[in-house]
Amino acid sequence: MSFEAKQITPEQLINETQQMFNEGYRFVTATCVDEIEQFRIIYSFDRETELVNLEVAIGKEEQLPSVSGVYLCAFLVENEIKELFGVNISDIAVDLGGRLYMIEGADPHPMTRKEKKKAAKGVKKNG
Amino acid sequence: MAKIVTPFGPQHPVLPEPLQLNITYEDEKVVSVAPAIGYIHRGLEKAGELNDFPQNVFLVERVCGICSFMHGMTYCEAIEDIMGVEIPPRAKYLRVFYSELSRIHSHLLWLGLLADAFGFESLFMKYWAIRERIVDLMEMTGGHRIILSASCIGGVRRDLTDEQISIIEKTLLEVKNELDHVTPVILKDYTVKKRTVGIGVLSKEEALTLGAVGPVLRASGVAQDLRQTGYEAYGELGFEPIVETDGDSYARAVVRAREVYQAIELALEALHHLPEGEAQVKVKGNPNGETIQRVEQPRGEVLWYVKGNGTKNLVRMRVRTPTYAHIPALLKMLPGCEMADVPVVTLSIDPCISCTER
Amino acid sequence: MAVMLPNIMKNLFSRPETRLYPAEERILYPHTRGHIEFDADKCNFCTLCSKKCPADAIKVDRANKTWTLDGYRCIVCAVCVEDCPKEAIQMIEQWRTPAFSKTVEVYEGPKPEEKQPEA
Amino acid sequence: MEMAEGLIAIAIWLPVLAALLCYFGRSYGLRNAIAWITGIALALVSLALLAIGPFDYQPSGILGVSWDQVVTVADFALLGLILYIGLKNKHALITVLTLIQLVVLVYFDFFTGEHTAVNPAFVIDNLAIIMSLIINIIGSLICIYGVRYIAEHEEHHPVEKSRQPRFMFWLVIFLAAMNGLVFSNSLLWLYFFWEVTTLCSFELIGHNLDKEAVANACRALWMNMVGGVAFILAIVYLASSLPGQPLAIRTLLALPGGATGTVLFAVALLVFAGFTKSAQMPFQSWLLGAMVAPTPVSALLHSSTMVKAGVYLVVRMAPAYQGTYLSDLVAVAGAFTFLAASVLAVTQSNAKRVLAYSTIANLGLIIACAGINTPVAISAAIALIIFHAVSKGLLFLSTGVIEHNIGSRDIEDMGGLVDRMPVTTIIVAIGVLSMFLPPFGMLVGKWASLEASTQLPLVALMFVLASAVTALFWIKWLGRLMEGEPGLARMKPEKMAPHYVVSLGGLALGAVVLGMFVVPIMNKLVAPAVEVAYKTSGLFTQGGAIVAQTASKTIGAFTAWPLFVVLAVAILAFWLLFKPEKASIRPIYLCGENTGELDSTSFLSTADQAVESSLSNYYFSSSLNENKLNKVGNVIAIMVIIMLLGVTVI
Amino acid sequence: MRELVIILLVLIAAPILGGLLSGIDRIITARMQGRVGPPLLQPFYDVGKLLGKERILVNQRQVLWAIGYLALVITSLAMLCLGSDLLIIVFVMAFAAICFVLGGLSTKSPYSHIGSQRELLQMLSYEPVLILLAIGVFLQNKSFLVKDIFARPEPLLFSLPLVFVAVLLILTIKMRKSPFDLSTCHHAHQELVQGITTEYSGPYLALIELTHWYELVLVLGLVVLFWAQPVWAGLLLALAAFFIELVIDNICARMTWSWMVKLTWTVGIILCLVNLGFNLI
Amino acid sequence: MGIIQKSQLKSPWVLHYDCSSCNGCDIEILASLTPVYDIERFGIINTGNPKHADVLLVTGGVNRRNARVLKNLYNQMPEPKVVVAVGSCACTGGVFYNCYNILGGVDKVIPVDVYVPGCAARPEAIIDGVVLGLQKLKEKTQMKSEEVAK
Repeated sequence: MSFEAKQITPEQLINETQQMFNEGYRFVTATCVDEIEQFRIIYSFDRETELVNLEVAIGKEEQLPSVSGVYLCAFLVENEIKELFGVNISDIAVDLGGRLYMIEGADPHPMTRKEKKKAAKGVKKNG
Repeated sequence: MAKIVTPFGPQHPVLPEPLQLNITYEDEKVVSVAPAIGYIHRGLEKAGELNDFPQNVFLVERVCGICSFMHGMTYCEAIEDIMGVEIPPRAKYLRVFYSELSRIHSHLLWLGLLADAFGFESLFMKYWAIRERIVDLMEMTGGHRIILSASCIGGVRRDLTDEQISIIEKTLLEVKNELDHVTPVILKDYTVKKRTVGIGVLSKEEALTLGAVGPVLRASGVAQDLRQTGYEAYGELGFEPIVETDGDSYARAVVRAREVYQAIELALEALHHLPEGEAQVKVKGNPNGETIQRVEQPRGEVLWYVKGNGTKNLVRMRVRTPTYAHIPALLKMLPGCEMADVPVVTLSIDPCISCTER
Repeated sequence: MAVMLPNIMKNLFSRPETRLYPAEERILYPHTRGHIEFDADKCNFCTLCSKKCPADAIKVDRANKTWTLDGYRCIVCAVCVEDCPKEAIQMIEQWRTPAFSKTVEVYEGPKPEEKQPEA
Repeated sequence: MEMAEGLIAIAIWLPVLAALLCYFGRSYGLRNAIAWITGIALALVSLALLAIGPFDYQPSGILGVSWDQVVTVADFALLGLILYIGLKNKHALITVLTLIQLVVLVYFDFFTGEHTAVNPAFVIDNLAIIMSLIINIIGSLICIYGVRYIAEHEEHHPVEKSRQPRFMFWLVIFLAAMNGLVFSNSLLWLYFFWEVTTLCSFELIGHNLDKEAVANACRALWMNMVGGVAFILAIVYLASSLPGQPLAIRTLLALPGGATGTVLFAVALLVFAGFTKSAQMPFQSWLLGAMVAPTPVSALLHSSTMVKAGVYLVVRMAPAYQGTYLSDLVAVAGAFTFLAASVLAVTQSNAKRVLAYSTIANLGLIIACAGINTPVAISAAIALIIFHAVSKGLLFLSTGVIEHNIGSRDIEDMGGLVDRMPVTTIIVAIGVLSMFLPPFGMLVGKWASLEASTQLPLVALMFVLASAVTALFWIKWLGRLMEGEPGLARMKPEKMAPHYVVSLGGLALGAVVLGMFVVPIMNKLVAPAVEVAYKTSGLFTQGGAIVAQTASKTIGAFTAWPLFVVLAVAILAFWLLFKPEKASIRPIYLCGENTGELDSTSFLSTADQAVESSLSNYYFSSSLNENKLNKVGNVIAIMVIIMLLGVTVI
Repeated sequence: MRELVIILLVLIAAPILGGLLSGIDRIITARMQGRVGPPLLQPFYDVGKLLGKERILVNQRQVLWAIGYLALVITSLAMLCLGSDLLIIVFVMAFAAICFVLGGLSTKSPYSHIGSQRELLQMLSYEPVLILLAIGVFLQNKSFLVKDIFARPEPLLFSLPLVFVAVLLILTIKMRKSPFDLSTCHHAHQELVQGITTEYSGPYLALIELTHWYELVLVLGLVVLFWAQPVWAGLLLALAAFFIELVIDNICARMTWSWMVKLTWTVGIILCLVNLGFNLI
Repeated sequence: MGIIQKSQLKSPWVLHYDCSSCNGCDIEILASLTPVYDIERFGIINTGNPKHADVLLVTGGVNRRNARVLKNLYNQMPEPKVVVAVGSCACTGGVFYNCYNILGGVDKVIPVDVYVPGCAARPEAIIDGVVLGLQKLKEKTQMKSEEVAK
């Protein structure tokens, strides 16, 4: 376990991020983990190779504000999370409407985990 | 005034990889750019949850063929971190050696491609000819020209023999010698400077807020290199980040051209200090827990997040690659430059779309 | 302007660096990962290789004693070679040659007494 | 000779009569008939003049009053009318310039004593015949075109009371004035006709009556009045410098040893007047402003009348100032206009402005040739006057047709017109190619002018640069027209009114045929016109080619018809050898993201949205700015003109 | 009769010579890059292959302009060989280039459009130097006729050395070599794809390839004029110029059109003017 | 026709398109253009323009978005043409076989003439592949001329 994350609520997200921005942190990325009952989203920031993380846990239907208003460069990863996991992120600076990676007609949100799976080796996910 | 709107990619001779820039020009000046990606998205992160975690080593090596070793290594580091495995010192030095070999290879490849982007064919050929010698070393040591597959959970799969080490040392010195004839072309040639100086400028502040990493960040004057954190054996090797301040395409080329020399030094030093002993420890069990691991790739900082739950399948595997971080910066740099500069600026971030889209 | 000049002049008046494949073939480095070869006589059909294969290129049918390799899916990672308890799989330096159609290599092992495969 | 003199009368009075009929007839049918009949009659007259050859003509008086007196009265009436216009529009500049002219004219007529009568008043020499051919054939075609065009124009821009009769009145009367202008030997008569063309152009430019039109018309008027002042001053100077000699062109050209002293200054003033009329820098803005007028006006002003009057005067006077510094400076001024206007044309996306700048540029070239003032150069100038009139008339008329069809005169809106209006487009293509490429007539002029310019390196340099720039703006435009829809050729000839068919077809045919017969034209038409004053034309025919020659040596050769053969072979090969109709059609290359259909030009982009690719020419907006260039150009041009007038005083 | 023979010779010999030269070009270039390079006859194979390909087009008018380009380049070459007026040759060359440009503009393809615009700018760049060359020749010879150059005993190179340098400069543009391979070129990695020739393929591309061979002979023919007597010296000079172009191609990056226009309009024209000025004094 | 057929074998111009490759095969294709392998020896030029190409080199498995690009490129190439799938992914999908966005090998979308296995395929193997492709090209031309003869 080599990282620590500050637990925050979705409401605190923008303020906390803004604070990071003010303190001169660089936005590294956001990582979404599907915990089946909820999503955990870890925002990583860096200042002179020191890594700081913020962690938000939200329910599957809850809305999450976008940090792209603070860090414009977050729009890409937020679009990705929205598209692949179906996290309801609002007000992304550049919203690609779920067409970043996938095309019309493909499975929506392919990264979500339905239930705890056994090894699904050899089974093609797409059909 | 009427404008020209044209696609730039996904299939375009300048771009070896599919990326689309939908560019609007006025005369030949870029007015606005809209990117389209997804031409190479495979869904590799999901496949990482479907495979056994040791199989993933081979999968993540194919996130990108150029940074192949580094992805594999970082993934192994992450698993080792979760499982609390300490790898033998020889493995640490070997990982440094392979990393730096990859870095030399990647930078030479990039310098060649940059030369190609501004139409300097003979320079492209020269860099790629030199690169072949590194590729030969990779084949000799790793057993393959591109995909080294040298890393494994618990250390390094391929140990070096003394005979190999002496060949490597000789070859690296020869490469350095040859580079001494070629690097001045990038650094001093009038036409090269004309095509790169002042093109695609990214200021220090912009670089930081747009999240640039690696050589792009260093070319904008930020002395940040993750190798400073001293992962693997880097802590024990002398090393200073290479920094340029202009933030243009030329500065980025200079940073990489100089880093090649630095990487040769580091590789030689790693071999010089190579401790005796095993290169690999056996690892048993399954990972349970999560970690974030960061490494300095040729293109910049890569971030791996791995979460296991005690089974042989992972819960989540995630990679954020340097090019991913550079796309906002690219969109910032392109408007205002000439059409002819689009390939130069695009290449100046050393794009690896395969990494980006996974 | 002429920084490149010495380089190209040197090239022009010296031998090209080209390896004249296919006229001249280079001796490959030992342990180069070219393609895998299977020796059905040594195999005990333990299916370990099949389980470890990251590309799912090997299929082992324990009941019928067949070992199938899809050479066009194989990524020559050599995991099967390293993990084979019987050393039935070998890595050959020569690369697999291109072909007009994809074929699957099927090997049938001898059908003697059943052996207990390793889990 | 009786018949010949009758022809002159017809050439001047028939258009006057036709104009009056148009004005008072007030019916389209009548105007239509008049335009056709007058047009054909005038064309025949000019051809008859060509057949008869040079002669002099002194008309006798009317009702006991000499024509000189009539002209004097008419002068005052005309200036009075212009003064009224100036006052009505509250335009101080026009008013002042007209008052100056009135004062000078009064001084000249009443205070300088008796003037020697000019005899003959009309000299119909080879140059005049060439000019009358241009005026009466091309001008008539434009009038025929105009009668239809202005009717359509009023459909597009409805007005309460039809202004068509008025329009046709000024259009047709223009021809009369031009005919008078080129036939006149008397400078006073020339001055009168000169001012009539100024008035005509004012009325025609202001036709639309909107604010812009009136402002531009006023600008045209005051700039030409500046020329008028120079002209009348020149007459006064000449009267005092050449006492006892008739104030006639012939006098000036026959001066032993050419013009010197104040006479040379007067000649310089005349040349200056020519500059204003032919819209040389810094007077280019009036001609550009004239673009607000309906297209036939532009066509008329640019090809056969008005601006040609200016260059006619400069070329006409050339032998008088041969060998002086004035001559060299005229060459420099003209060449500078050629270069500057060509560069300016590159920055334009409005087709009519491109044409306007090109006209200014070509007039600059003609004037520069006059300034070079060698037989070859003058031959070049005359050839340029002829071929420019044909090609430019053609281009303006077809632009008008395009504008009426697509509702825009912007080049960027004309993309792919070849599919929609193939006939017009091909005609434009002929016009464009004939403007500056071999084997068409304009190039003979350009070739000869370059060969002649070698003695003036500065002029040669500007020629060289300008001709390189020329190709840029022409081909940009032509290329946009020519870009076809992807997919099968779907060219369907469009329907055109007979007026357009005759005028466009006639001019297009003219451009090609004149190009083919460039050798006899140079030989039979241009050479004699030059030989009158220069004893040689410098250009000879040799084995079907035109050769430039000095006393003993051939220095250059222009082969015309073999190139036409090559072009014909190429077009035949297109159909016979390469059978393009057998090729299969694929979509254009869009990096693999074509939206699918064969003729689609859109591609899939961000978020899988289809984006239409679009094309545009380069206008160099970041490096070339029209206003800035105009300012710099004007400053340089004014300096050259000051020098030009200055050297004659020294 | 003699003229007909010359024209026939031009028609047949020029493409063979041009093809061989471009084969040599490719081999020398490859050697400079440390490669073996293609066989000498490779350009002929390329054209042969293209002739056998399927005929595909975007629209039919493309072909007309390609043929016009070929016909006019051949014409200008024939005129050069017949000793015609140098100025007219330059203008016919311009017409040929314009046909090529219009071929690119005759589709709605953005890449061939941009290529054509750049080709126009290339014309803008080399045209003044070519005309100044003609004027320079005139000032020396008091004649624009090529045949008078051949009648002249001493080489033009001695009196027009700077013009020769300027011609070398524009030769790079005409041969579509770095740093001026802007509008279309063989090398794949171009921001413009193949520029003007993007939409040409198969036999129609072969046509353009063939034209390039004629053009190569034509521009080298212009170099020969600098040492017209004896003509073998001129040929050697042309070969030397050809080699210099290959060297320049391999030591330069591709530049932008604005740099090209600036360079030719300053350096190129000034070189010519200085030379001509010197001659006048 | 003889000369043209001979030329066809001597001048294969290639178009390289990267479907969803990891770059391994792409850099090997580029490497085969560079001095050490120099496929220009066989008259091979990397054109980068489908309209000029005879051989389509595809690397990587096909995903949903690039399938349509691949089809477009294939359709824009003039006959006779061959498709060479370079690398295991292009043949079958390779190690990415279980990725949700991978449809499989190139042959799911366009007909493939030659399969070059390897991960990544070596330049030598790519050369072999193109040479095999030329045989196919020859067959295709012969078939076509026979058709015409009939």
